[in-house]
Amino acid sequence: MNHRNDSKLQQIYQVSELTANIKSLLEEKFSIIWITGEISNFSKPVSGHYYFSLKDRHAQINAVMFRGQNRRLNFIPENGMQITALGRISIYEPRGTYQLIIEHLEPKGIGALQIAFEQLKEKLSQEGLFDHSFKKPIPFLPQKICIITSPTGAVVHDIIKIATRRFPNLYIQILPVSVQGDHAEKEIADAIAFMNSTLDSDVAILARGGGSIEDLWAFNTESVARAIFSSNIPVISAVGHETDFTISDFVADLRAPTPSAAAELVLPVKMDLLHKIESKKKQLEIFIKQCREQKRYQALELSNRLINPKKTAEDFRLKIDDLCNQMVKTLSYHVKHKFEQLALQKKCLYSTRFHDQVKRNKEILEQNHFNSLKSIDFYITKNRFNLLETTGKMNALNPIAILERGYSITRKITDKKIIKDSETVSIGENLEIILAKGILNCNVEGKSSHVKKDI
Amino acid sequence: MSKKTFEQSLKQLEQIVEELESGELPLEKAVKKFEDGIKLSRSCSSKLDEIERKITILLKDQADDVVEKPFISD
Amino acid sequence: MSKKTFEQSLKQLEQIVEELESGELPLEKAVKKFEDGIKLSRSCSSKLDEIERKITILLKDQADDVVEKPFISD
Amino acid sequence: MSKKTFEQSLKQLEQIVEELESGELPLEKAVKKFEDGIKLSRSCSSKLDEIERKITILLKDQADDVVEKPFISD
Amino acid sequence: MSKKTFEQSLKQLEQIVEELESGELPLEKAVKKFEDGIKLSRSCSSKLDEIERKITILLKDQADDVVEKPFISD
Amino acid sequence: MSKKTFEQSLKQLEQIVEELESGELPLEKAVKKFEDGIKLSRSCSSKLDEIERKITILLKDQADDVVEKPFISD
Amino acid sequence: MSKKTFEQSLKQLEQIVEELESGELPLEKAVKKFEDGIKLSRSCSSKLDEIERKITILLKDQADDVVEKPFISD
Repeated sequence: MNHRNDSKLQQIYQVSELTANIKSLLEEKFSIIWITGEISNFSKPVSGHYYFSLKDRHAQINAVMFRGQNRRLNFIPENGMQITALGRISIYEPRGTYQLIIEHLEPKGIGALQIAFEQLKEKLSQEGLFDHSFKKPIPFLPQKICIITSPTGAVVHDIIKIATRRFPNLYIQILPVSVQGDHAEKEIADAIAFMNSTLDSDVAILARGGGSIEDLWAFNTESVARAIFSSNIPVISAVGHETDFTISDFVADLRAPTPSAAAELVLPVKMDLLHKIESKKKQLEIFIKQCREQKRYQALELSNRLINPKKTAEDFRLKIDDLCNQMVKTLSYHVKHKFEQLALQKKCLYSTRFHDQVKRNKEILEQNHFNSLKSIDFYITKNRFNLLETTGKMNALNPIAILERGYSITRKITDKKIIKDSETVSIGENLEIILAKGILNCNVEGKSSHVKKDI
Repeated sequence: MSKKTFEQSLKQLEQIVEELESGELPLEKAVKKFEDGIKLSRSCSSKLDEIERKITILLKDQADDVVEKPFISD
Repeated sequence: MSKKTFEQSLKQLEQIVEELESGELPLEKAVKKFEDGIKLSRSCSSKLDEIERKITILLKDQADDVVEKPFISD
Repeated sequence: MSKKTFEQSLKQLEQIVEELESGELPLEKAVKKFEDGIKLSRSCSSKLDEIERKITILLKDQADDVVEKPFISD
Repeated sequence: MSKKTFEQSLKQLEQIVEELESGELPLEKAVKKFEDGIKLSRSCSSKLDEIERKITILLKDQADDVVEKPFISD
Repeated sequence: MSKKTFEQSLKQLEQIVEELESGELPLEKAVKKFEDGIKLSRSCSSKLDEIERKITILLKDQADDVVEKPFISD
Repeated sequence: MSKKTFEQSLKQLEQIVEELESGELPLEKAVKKFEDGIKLSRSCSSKLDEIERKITILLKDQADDVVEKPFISD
């Protein structure tokens, strides 16, 4: 694969890419063409479309004419028929084939006007006057519509009637022109120019009723075509019947098949619009209400799920009460137990043998006291008895007892000396004589030294 | 708003409805959209009634001046 | 609240509800959360009320408009 | 108390009860514990009172609000 | 006494009772012990009384606090 | 006497009594012993009296205590 | 007399009795002895009396007192 004859890197296409390129290339290039040739391989399946080939001596091309278009033909094509057709090239990508889509078809043998038409059309087409890129959009809701047409005749009334029916409040300005005859071309061109220079229409309808090619000729003139092309106001071409094609149709921003159709094309139905607005508004309302309800529901549901901590607080309260009760019970028991322990010890303390000890000691003490008394009594008694006994014995031995028998004892008074010898006393001396009973005081008057033994 | 054509307003209204119906808007935004939508719908409605019904024909007088005259259609 | 969107408030409320439902919050925190929850719920509620009022007014104006400016002018 | 959470106080109270129930505390200590316990319980109770009051106020406000701004509108 | 715990005092009282019951103490010592015992028992008693009073006061305060929830002690 | 314990005094008294009971003492000595004995006995007796009084007082105080402050409150 | 014990006096008295019994004493001596004996006996008797009185006093004091404790010592 050495296709690199030049320095540029050759692009490698995908099949679909290439086909798409070809398609856009061909379809753009051959968007509207006239072609002449001989019909062959004609067929008409149930669909109602016409399928055939167009050929000349050297080539042939497949063609189709859809039911919508072929219904307008006033003849049925047949094999071998020489025809002139208006159509465009279409590429069928899946198969990589191309074919003609035929819009219009007529038997060959056209007149001078037709040739002139073809030539002008070819010329203007070459100049690009038909190019889609130049076509201005038709305003959706034109406030002001200019109708360039004949003020007489049904066309203007038809348009007004239909337009008013669709949209009652409208500003329609009619630019009256001749639509056939010698002045028609200039008047139309001038009207378009005037409209652009003076009027502030949103859209223009260039209209004329059906007629022969000669009748419609003004609309196939170059000045009209150029006037349309240079119009800043969008122009709708509504010339003749559906099957009538004029240069105006090609150069206009929009082709209406008929003048009545132009009114329909240029205006929406007001009631439909109002309904649409209302329905949109209703949708808005329903939606916002739904939205709000949904949000409200969500908020409400969540709010309802909010757990109030009060319940928990109450549980805690019960628990605290429980704990307090337990605490009180326990401590009470504890204290009570201590009371009991203490009471027991107190009882023991009072009932100790300690009291006995005092009592016992008292008894011992008393016993000893008693014994000591007894002892001392014994001592005294014994000694007193001994004394008495001894004293008694002594008393029995009293030497003075002999006096009872008549003896006496003589003593000096002075020294109580017992006188045993008379010589020891002198006369006149006082003596005492102790008798058994009583004492005698005597004076010595005499003395002798002899004692009579017979006393 | 006055600068917008009816078509633009309507288009916008439709877009708003679509956006709302997509359902993903936060509440405040949805309300804002709703408000815009209501305003747009009102604006559209009034826009439809703005135009005065008037059908005229432009004619040239003797002085070649163009005059506008009512056109009676039947 | 004024800075938070309704959805943010709602989300926050949901989080609070979940936290409370988990039962794992200490009491004081639970109370605080509950308080926040109540406030949020109230705030959501009043926001909705406000919106409702707004919607009502918008729709009412619309209705008035309709009365003042009938569709069909002739 | 203000620094301790409610749960901490309650825990402490439970510990005190346990200690008392163990019966191993000397009497004076037991009484001291008991006193602490009573104080804790009182503190817990008043905290609960405070919480309940707070909730009541919150819910009352809520109720007032509800009267002024009903939640459900149709 | 103030430095001794109740339990220590009680223990001491028990020892005194034992000593007294042994009957082996000289009389004066026994009397002294008995006197000490009496004092200890009195001190223990008054300590218990004091504790009871304290508890009563604590519970009373508690009861005052919680007017609705009286404290049940049995 | 104050230095002697009750038991010592009692012992001494018993010895005196024994000596007296032996009957072998000269009279004057016996009388002296007896006198000592009497003194001892008197001293012991008064000691016992004193002790009894003390106990009575202690028990009386205790009894008063008991009356004023009952142990078990229930 | 005060130097002699009661027993010594009594002994002396007995000796006197024995001497008197012997009958060998001259009258004057016997009388003297007898007189001595009388004195001794009287002395012993009064000693005993004195002792008895003393004991009585001791016991009386004992009986009284215990209260005032007037102790007669000689």
